Amino acid sequence: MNFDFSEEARELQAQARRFFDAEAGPDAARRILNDEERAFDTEMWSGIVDLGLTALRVPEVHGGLGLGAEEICLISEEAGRSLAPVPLMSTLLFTEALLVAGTPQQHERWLPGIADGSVIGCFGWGEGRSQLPTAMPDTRMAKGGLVGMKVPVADAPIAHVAALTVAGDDGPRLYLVDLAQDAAAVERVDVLDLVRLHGRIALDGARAEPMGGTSAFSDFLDKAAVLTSFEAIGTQDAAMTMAVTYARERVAFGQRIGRYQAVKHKAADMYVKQQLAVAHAMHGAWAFAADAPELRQAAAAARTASLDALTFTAEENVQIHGGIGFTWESDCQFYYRRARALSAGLGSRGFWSERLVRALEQRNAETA
Amino acid sequence: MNFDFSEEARELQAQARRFFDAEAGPDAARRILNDEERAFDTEMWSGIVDLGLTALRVPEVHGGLGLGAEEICLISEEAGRSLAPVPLMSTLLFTEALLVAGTPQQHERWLPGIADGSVIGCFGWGEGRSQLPTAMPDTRMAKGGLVGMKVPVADAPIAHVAALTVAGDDGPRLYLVDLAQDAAAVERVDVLDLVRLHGRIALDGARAEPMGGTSAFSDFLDKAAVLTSFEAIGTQDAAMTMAVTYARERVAFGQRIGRYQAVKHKAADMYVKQQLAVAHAMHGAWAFAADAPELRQAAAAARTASLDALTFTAEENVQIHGGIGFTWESDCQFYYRRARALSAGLGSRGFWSERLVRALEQRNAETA
Amino acid sequence: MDFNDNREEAALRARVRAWIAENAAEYEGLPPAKTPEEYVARQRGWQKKKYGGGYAGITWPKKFGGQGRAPMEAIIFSQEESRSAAPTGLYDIGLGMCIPTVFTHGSPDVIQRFVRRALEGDEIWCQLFSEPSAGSDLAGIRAKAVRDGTDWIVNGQKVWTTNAHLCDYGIIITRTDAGAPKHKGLTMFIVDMHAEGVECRPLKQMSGASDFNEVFFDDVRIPDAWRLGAEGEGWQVALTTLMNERLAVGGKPRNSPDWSMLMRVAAITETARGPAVHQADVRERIAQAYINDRGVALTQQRALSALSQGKTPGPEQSIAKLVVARQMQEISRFALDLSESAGFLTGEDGSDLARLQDSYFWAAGLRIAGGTDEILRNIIAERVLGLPGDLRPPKDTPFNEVQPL
Amino acid sequence: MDFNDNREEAALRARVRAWIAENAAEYEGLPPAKTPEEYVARQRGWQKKKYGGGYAGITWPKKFGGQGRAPMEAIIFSQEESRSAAPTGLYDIGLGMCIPTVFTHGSPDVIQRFVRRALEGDEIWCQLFSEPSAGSDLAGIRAKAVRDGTDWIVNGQKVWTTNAHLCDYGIIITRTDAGAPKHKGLTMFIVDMHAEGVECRPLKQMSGASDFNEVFFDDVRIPDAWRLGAEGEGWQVALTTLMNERLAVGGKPRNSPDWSMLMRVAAITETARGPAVHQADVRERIAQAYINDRGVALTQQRALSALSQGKTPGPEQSIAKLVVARQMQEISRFALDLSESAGFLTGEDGSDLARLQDSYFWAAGLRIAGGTDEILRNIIAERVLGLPGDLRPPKDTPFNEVQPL
Repeated sequence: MNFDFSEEARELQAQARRFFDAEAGPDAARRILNDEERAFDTEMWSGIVDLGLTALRVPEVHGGLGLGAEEICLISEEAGRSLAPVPLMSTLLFTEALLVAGTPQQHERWLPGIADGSVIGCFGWGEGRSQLPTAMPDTRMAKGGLVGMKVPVADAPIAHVAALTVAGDDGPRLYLVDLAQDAAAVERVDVLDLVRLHGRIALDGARAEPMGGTSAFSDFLDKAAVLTSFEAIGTQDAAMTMAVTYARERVAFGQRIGRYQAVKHKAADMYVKQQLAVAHAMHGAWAFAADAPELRQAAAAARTASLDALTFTAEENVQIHGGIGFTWESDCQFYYRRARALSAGLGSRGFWSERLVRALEQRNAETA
Repeated sequence: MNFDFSEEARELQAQARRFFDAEAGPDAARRILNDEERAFDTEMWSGIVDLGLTALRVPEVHGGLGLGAEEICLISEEAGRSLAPVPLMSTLLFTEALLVAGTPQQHERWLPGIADGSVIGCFGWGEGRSQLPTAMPDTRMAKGGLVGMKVPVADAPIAHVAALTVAGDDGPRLYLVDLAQDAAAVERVDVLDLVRLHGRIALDGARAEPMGGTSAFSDFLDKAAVLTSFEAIGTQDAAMTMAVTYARERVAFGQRIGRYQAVKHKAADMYVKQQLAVAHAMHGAWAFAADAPELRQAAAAARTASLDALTFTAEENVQIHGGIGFTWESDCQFYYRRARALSAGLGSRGFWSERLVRALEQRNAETA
Repeated sequence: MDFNDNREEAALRARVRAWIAENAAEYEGLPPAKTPEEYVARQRGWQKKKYGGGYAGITWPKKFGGQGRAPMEAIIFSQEESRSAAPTGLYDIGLGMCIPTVFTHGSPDVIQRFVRRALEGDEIWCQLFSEPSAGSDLAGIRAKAVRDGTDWIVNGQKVWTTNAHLCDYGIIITRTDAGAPKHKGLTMFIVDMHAEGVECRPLKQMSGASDFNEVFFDDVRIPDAWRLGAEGEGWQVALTTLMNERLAVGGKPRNSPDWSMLMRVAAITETARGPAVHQADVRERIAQAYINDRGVALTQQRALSALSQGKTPGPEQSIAKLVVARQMQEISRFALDLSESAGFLTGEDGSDLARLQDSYFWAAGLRIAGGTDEILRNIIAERVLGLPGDLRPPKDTPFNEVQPL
Repeated sequence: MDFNDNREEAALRARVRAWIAENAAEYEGLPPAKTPEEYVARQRGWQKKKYGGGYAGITWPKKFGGQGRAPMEAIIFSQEESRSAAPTGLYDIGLGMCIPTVFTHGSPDVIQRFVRRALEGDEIWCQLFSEPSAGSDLAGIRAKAVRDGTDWIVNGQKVWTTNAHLCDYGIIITRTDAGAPKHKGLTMFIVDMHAEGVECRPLKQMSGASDFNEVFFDDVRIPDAWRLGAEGEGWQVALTTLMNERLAVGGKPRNSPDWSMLMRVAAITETARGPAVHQADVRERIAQAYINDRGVALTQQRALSALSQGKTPGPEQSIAKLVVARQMQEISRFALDLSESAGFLTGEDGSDLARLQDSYFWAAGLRIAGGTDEILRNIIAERVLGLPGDLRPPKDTPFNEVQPL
């Protein structure tokens, strides 16, 4: 048995990490924060494309590297760790939607651009009200095209194409929408995360092509959950490292605060939650790669555990920093806010823990 | 305003506490523990009766002291603190059932005996399956009498009379059952609490008299919740004191373990939970005494908060004691087990927190 | 037990209510102040009315211009005041913490000079204690004061100063002897906030709002006559101020989300299993929120009752901020999660969601301000339950020789 | 990534499985042993078979009678063994912890005398470390050994000794120099459990069961030749033993309640809002339990994978007991609460409720045994995350002059 990533995947991760360590991180995030336009970092994006990160999953026939799930999971972790202000995760999710549910024509049309970095994709399901990813969307086919509104959609203002949920017969299904059309108007919206760009897509009879049915959407959702779990773990690890580093240095009452059990045990709890999340995320990566029937439950567990770890760590990182952690100048805010973004991006922990229990019931019923 | 108990009630409490400090506590509990028969402490019971604790709530016309809710709440707290192996709480609950829902004839028949200590009462609602206090009981009128089974009933093996829940038209209602009849057979049952005696009452056409309807039962339940909240707070306070005392004395790694924040903060959390419980229990005592419409919500909040405080404290008391706390010889077990008894005695925290939210919804609807 | 006023309390409340109704009428329906000047003018106007009406310094000794009355009277006044449109807040720190320190530790001249003007509202005060490296460990002060003839020269930085930019005077704790042990080398002064070398900068919080200041001191001169307490006794003086802070720290910030707000949000939210308000986990959170919110409020009633009976409140009070701050963060996050991606969109000021978002940020600060969760647990365990203190390095090492362990 | 055996692993597993099927057949369907003798006889019989079959001491060096093979082989054997009816457990502590200490620190004669007999199952071993005042702080040992010619005389008390009454030998840590600093005055010995002056008493747990012993030593003689490591080096020797304990401490006790048991109980339980298994709070607990249980199991898979690749597992393992013990207590209490008063009735052995009740007690002990929750958090924070240790009193004070702070 070998419940670990391959050496090759780890090497790729290390490469990506070196790049992000040099180019991204809180300082790069702060540049975006201080930029009213929140323009994304095109130079960093070029670097990412040059590294081949957008081409990873694209089949070789379409100009990509044709790699599997393992690599893309580890790249997601690094994207999360780095807070990289680029549309990498959105493009990766769009790519997976294409791979899970796209037609050969759609592959032909979009994958080469993804591989060479000229196409930025995004994925949207929310419609501005409290709503679950699997609830029937208001967005539907009418007027010979899509009508409705998708908000918030990460990176929509800079994306060329979107995978959006639309009302199907028995639940949401995905449609592909080329954003270069007037009937799909995109504008920026304000969200709690001040680094990652978000937008509203107003659909007024927009041309759109179906991508699979409701069950394909559900498969995509599980794979997206695995990827965003790794992303969350990366972000969590960065926040934990920040907290631990500070606890090793900051002095109060004559001793480093990391000596106090209140601080130390908080840090230990961060680690415990992280390790549970990592174990489930790796299980998810395996199920993703192996197309195993456990994918549903593994993905839901990974997403629940990783949101738990990230939320706890982002909150207690501020607490360990004390007053300074609560200031605008501190980097704590990036993690505090990103934790909200990751929760909002694909359904909160409540949605996923319920999905987990349903999957467990399903498996129980099958084995009974 | 005066959100505190009266001086007189506090004096009565102090009296009871002096008595219990001298006569009850873990050592007395251990005597019962070591007694296969689990016979209750008749000498202690005489002392309690002499102090007038069973007569407190009995109207003067029936030979009692005719005191209000405040006193009985504080006596419940002391009963809880002392772990007193006597049927005091059962008799107090039976007395309240009589006062809430009994007929003048029933008062006449039973209250004088309660006041002079010759009558021990009990209250039973469980039927040996997972079931809520307000669920429709299986026990019902048939064969010209009650048919069914009540278990576990605290102090049933030594009680003379019981208030039992029986199926009414729209929910449970109370019936009074004289236990001196063959059709109401009582036998001892084993439960997690090894100090407080419990029994099974098998009803096979037992003579029984109704005591009020379903709404009277519901009122009784609220008042019982207030009393058992004080009982739980007393037990919790004793367990917290045990934990704190040990943490002040036990040495590990060259210092008293109370210096470690992990121990210290656990103790602080015990205190915080206690204080929340005390505040709600006092609110319950006030609503009880004033017959205020807030009784439902105050009682439910008191019960939920006091079970939270007690459960946490009983568990973490063992933890603070370490290995020794996990032995039979340690007094920790009395609190660990009693916490289960108090939860089982009148519905667990889940039942009461749901009841609390229903009461809040009700109040919202009324004020809307 | 009785939640209602007794006869005297009721009479006082009626009197106070009538007075407030008459005097605060002009503030009703006013839009928020547009400029700092307008804000100060309103607050000052109201303070002057209170002074005129005999409602300023209600519990202060008469010799300092107060009314020398019982705490309960102050409480009743403040309860009624908070139900009115009267503009309050700007004087809370000055009159609640600074001036009591001044009249406890200041010279007769200083008392004469400052106390009444503060009470009349003519001069506004702030407290200059916290520093970047002196937060929980407040005695770690580094701002330096060096004697120069009959003056002292102050250099250093303070943070988390409320309203510093609107204030006329402050009390500042400084280190005057770095060779003395940490707690022994401190001295407290009054400082003129308009003096040369004082610079206030807004301190931006992670939420983006600026509710506090940083204050920089660059060769600021303070006459020795403005010293509060003896040289080197600053720590004891600060304890007076902080004792007053503990009494002043209230419960839940006004308008922060409570159980009923969660119930309201849950009523309009769908989950995979139907309306959120019907879900047991949501109901459990509502119950928990009620127990915390209402439990703290009832605990405060216990303290008020003790005051009303002429007793000193017990240590119950110390749980309030600990419970409230944590609860605020939990409930805000939970409700935002329930609202799914809608709870992530910002910009709708005044909506429930916007309040929850504000609270989620504010709570993170409240868990730290005025004693972190961890410091409060230490205080409860040590002062209320009698557990021993954390093991600490020796206290008698000179401050400038302390080697952090 | 691959959860399946690789080719060699699969071949080994097939071989092992066949061997076990043949050799453990006689134990299938046996009722529990009626006497301690019968219990020991069964365990000994199985250990002898393993020895004969070349499956005892799989990873031990050949020179000590072991097989000198890779950890993965031992793991595969033990996985298959645990799926069979083979009677195991009695030798775990002796072969897992004591004998590795003996062959690391014992003299050639001692190794010669003890190791092979233990491996063959002829002699059963226990570990005598914990004392009433040396639990988390294991170096606080007070059991005394005093030199008497070529012997040592031991007096004192040990607790939490598993199976002491069935054992032939034990390793015991004693204080041989009370004038040395705490960690310096300790010495480790082998002790004959049948020697005069050794008394084992069952130690009753709060559940009422007795799974451990107290062992009293009254002038017990031990030859100096049975010393393990140098005089005063007992602490270093104990660390060897404990390192082996950390590897041995597994995950969840077999049969302890997990998410599927909670699901089963919830399916037959009614709440005020319908079947418990439909309630969001119950489902939340099921999810949490799955995340903890399965998360720990997957974490162990990570460690096994590392072993299988010939790497040393990382520190991930250290989270297992912390998560498992807590989870057991929570889930047991939650399920008992769900069952309302039925969960309070005892006496129905073997039912789900009886298992939950057992677990509720057992978990309270598991949170303490082999490192309390608090000690484990310290270990994780200090050894994994690199945070500094708790501030402690000086380590060099002679043990008999230590004044507790």
